[in-house]
Amino acid sequence: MTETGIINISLAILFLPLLGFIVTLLLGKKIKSIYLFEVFILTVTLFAAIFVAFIKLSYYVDDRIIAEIQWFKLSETISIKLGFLIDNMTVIMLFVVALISALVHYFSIAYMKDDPRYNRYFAYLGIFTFSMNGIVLTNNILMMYIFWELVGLSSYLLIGFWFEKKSASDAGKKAFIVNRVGDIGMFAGILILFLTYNTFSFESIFHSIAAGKLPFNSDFWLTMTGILLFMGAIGKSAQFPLHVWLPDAMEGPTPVSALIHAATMVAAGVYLTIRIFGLLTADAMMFIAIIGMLSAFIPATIALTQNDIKKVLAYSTVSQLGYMVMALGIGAYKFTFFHLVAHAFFKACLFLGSGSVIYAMHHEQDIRNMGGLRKKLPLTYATFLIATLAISGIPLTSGFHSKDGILASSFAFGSLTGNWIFAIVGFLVALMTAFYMFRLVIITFHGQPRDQHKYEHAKESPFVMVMPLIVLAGLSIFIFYTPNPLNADEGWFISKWLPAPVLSAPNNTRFDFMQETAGAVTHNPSHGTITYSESYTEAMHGAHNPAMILALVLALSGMLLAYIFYQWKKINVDKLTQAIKPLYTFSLNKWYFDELYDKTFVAGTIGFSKLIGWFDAKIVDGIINGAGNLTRLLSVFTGAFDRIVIDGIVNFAAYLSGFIGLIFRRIQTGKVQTYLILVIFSIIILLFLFND
Amino acid sequence: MFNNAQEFFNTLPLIIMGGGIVISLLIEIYSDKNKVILPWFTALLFLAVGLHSLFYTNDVSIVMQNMLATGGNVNIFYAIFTLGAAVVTLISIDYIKKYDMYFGEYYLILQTSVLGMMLMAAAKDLFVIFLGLELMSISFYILAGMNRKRAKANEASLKYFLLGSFATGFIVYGIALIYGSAHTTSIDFITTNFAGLTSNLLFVAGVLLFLIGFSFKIAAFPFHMWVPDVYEGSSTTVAALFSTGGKSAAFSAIIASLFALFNGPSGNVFTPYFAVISVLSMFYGSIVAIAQVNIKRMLAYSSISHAGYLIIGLAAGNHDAIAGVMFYLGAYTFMNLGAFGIVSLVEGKNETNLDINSYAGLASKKPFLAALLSILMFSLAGVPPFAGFFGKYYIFIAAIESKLTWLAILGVISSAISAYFYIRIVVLMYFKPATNDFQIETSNSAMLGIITSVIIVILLGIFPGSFLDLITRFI
Amino acid sequence: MNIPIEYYLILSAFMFFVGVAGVLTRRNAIIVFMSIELMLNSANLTLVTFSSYLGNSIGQLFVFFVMTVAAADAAVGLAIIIAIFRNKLTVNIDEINILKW
Amino acid sequence: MTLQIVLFFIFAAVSAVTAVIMITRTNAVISALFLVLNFASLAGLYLTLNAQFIAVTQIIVYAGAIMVLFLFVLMLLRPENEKKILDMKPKLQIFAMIIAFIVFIQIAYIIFFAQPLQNISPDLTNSIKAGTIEAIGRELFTKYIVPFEAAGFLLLAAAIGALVLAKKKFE
Repeated sequence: MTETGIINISLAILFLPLLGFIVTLLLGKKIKSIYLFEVFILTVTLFAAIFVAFIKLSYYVDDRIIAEIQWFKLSETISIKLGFLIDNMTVIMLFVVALISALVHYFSIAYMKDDPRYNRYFAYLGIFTFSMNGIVLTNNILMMYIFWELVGLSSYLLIGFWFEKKSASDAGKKAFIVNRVGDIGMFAGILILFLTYNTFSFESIFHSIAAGKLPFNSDFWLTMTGILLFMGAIGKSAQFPLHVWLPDAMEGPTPVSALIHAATMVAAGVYLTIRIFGLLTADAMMFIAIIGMLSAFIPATIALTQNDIKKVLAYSTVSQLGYMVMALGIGAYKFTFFHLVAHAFFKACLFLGSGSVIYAMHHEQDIRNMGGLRKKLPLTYATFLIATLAISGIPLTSGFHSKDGILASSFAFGSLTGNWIFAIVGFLVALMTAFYMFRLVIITFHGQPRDQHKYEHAKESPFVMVMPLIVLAGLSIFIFYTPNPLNADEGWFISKWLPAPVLSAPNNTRFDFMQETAGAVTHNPSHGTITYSESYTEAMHGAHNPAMILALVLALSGMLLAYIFYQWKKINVDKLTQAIKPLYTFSLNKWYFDELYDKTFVAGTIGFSKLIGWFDAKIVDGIINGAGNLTRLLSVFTGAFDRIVIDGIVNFAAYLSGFIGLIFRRIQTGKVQTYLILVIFSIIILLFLFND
Repeated sequence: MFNNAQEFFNTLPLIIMGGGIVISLLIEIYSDKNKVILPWFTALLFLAVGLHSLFYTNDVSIVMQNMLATGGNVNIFYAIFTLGAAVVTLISIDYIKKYDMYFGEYYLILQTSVLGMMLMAAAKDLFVIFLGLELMSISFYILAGMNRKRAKANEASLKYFLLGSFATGFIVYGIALIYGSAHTTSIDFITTNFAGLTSNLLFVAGVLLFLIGFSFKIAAFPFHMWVPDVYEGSSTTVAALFSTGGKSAAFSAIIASLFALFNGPSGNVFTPYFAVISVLSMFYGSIVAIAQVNIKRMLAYSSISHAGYLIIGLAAGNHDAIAGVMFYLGAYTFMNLGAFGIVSLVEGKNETNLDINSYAGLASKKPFLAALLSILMFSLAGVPPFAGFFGKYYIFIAAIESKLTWLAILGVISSAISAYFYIRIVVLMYFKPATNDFQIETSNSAMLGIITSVIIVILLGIFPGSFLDLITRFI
Repeated sequence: MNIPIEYYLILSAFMFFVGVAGVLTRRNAIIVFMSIELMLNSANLTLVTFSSYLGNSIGQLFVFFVMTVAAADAAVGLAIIIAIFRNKLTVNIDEINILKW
Repeated sequence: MTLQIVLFFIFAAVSAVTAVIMITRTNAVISALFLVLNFASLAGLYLTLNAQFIAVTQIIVYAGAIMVLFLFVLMLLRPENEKKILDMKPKLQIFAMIIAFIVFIQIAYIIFFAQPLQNISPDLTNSIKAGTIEAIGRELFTKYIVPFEAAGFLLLAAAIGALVLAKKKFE
């Protein structure tokens, strides 16, 4: 096995799903069972991915394999290249994508069985896997953008897969449009990079930055470039304030939610940010951290009150993604990736588990109609519980380690810079996560069945659906990442597989603790210098145990609270919600973000103003008027979005074209001789031009 | 005639084409099944000539007593014409049955027109250019009026004929003046002595009149007036040929005959001419296209604006620009053929469904067709990664190299304007409900042609380098 | 050969002008077409003049081909005019304007 | 005043005048007949230029074939006479005449004042040799064989086309 071999297998991993897509799409109408081909292809892809990951991580663990070919030349000096970058992160991601994709394929065989467009569904899964692998493998930002859009397209197709349902096709459109908002920023960032460095390759861009070449020769524009590129991630990873599309995306089939909207595609934003980590300045990282913090906090509060099983999971996804983004913003590079992988497995497990529940309950999604399913769906329950323990950060799970690392980093960040807000929010979110996840488990699986009829018909899902759950739950156990159940820092995942980030932004623009000072400690020399200062390492070291204990206490108390509220019913939940009704409705209505962005912003204002009234009735009027005006303005603006983008341009152009038509079309009289007169007239002018 | 076997071999594309015409004539006269045989024979003939030309691009030579060039870019032009014509043949098969105007002559005349184009591209003497042009034009007049029971087709044919012959008058007069000042019609002589000849005003006037004549054929403002009327009036498939093959052939003749303009330190005295008509064509085409409701007229105006972009390449006049023009012609041929092909499919009997509003809601009725048309529209608008983008890109870059940055900027602005009416079709297809209910007749042969064009458009967009390398090797 | 070449050329240019004027002003499509033939002939005169004064036969050969083209043009053009006359019963090109704007 | 000059002026005058008459008659048949006369006088001009072959072809092809075709069509269709020449929209017509005349002035300016022709030295023997049938025929079938073949296809296309477009019934 040589490096070329790895490259060739990676090429196969990239293109096999495309083959599956083409074959399945073309023959879908002719051959009923063609989906088996797609499933087979994905199985092959999975084995190839496992093989590549194994080879790379065992024999080439320190190498960065880069393969490039010239695509075409734009000029003598600028040529656009296609290329791969295969490092450890790449192969781990390839494995994650291939595994979850394959499991989702298996799961869908049963889940989607009665769908009329069965084959097309599998074809879409194929194109998605292809584009996601493309994002993972690429070494340049142009290809990443292309695959980025392809992923967006396949996501759009799959969200709107049941397009007969208006809500589904609307959700698809919403996802598409919201994502475009982010992509515009990303595109602008790419343009800045290309104009400055004349290349799209990450490697060359980082080299040039390290050599001191900055966009427009200013630190500010380097920061801006980072933020603009990150905007792509805001859209794709559903970060605040563009997070609104993800919960709606749950209109798609549940396996799709597991694959695209929980495990892989939404993680692409985080992956992008990891890839561009080298060029981020401290300001950009601050921005990223704040966005991440808001995205971790707001959806967590919303998830507390949701009653749709998939919506809870969706908000929890946004929250966890926010966690990762925040972690990246505060410099916890390795733990971000760790959490990304761990989250991919347990969240996919949770979604597929919810799919199994929904399947058993005949497409019932409201948890208030469930209950007691533990006995009926024992395997689903067990795997769901393991994944829940993982997401809550209970020891012996992968989530415990990854979360612990992030929280410790936030502690260290707080002690080094004085910004404790990230640590506080991080712990709060950990508490809320444990609470709402156990609330979900308890209401769904424990207690008495609320809908007796459906309960009686429920039975454990077939093997193809349960097997993926078991695999994913298994991968949520710590042993795959580290031998030490309490500390992952020395485990192979963190210390061996993940190299420290290479920072290329100028020193003066970085955080103090990320300077390459003489005192930089090299943990593992084979991975290049660790770019964190000694004080950071010390702070991390000191933060580790307190953070772990605090996190554990919070997770357990969240769990306990959930048990008190919903299992033992020590506190009457209804009364409590009555007591904090405004807060409750606020959370239940998802902070009114949809209303904020949609036309019905005015209705949101009333809720908003009630909240304010709860604080101080006296200033209500003034704020209502102010906010009312503002929101009316906003609602006019947002309401006009549809009309401006689609109808508006058409209408405007109709006026414009009518006007232009009046002037220009009249030349076209339909009479040959007027045409000829114009011709002769032009000939005169031309002859004059050349007669001098 | 032929001095050796190699000459014969190099002339083979023309010989196959000419022989094919004679065989088609015999098929048409003697075969009972000519309705089935002739279309496919025509398509295969075009395909054979096109592939042969592409495979033997390296046989560069000058044959037949300095009358014809072979190999190199000539062969690439052959391939563009014949493969384009093959697509036209495919989309015609069911279309002309729809109008109940099956004449075997249709395919015959198609072949003669392509032979004319090939002669224009291969010409090394003004004689051959002139005869090729006339062979093509006369075939076009006939094709335009082929649907002779329709008043619109008659009118299109008459207008095309009158304006075309008028242009012929100018071309002949121009050639007469060129001959009078150069004392020969050999293009090689003119090319080598271009700098000296341009001091002779008679020669400049001759070239100008000659160019004006060709400006008719490439549909450049202000010689474009026939274009919308003729495209609207004649059959859609025929209009597809006019807008692609006719335009490419005229460009090939300009490049072949005035190569000196683009090839030397003599300087391009006609840059002002080209610059002015390119700007006028681009803007006139894209602005007036916005006001059109008939999709064929819209495509006609779009064809005018594309002529404008192509002429930027002639104005820039360096090697890169000529390569860009050839690339653009290849790309434009297939994207336009695909678009016209889809229009011909959607078009109902009696010229219905030609209004652009007929395309509203097409995505729900015929999602695959809508997707294809969207790709073509994006390509025409110059959206990467489709062929149209790279065509424009190469031409604009070449213009900047020649210090015609202002022209490139105007080109970009015009593309932005023209993007509007292309994207409008896409918006109509995907975001508007269908206004009227009509059935779209399916046609496998037409779909074959359309899909082929789309694939070529995508391939040229994804791998523009390989085609461009092929072109630049011979410039 | 003692007539200045300009005489012939001016005569030719004049006939070309008359032809153009005829095309631009006449309404009968057939007469318009005849005016185009006049233009071609004036160009022929230029060619023959140059050919004769230069003493090479290329120009006259070209005229031969122009005549061929003119014959072909005439056949096709008149056929088109007949076809349009069958449909509209007129050859007035001002009335032949359904296609516009 | 040699005979050649006299003949030139006679034929030139006839062709110029017939051309003008041709475009000013309202009756198309009269126009056609004057065009025949114009072509005949052009043949005469070709003779003064020593172009014997072309002169004969001019009579046979143009006057003999093409114009007869025109006359046939005119008699077949019998289009009604146009109204007075400057009747409808005279402004446009006058404007057309003026711009056409400007083109003429420009070309005349090029021919006369730009003096582009100073390097042409007339040579009588070459001129006579160039115009013979022998010279033209030899060139035509050796060097210009490609255009000649192309002309063959052109006539084929035109014949087929005329048939398709003008045949009355087609099945």
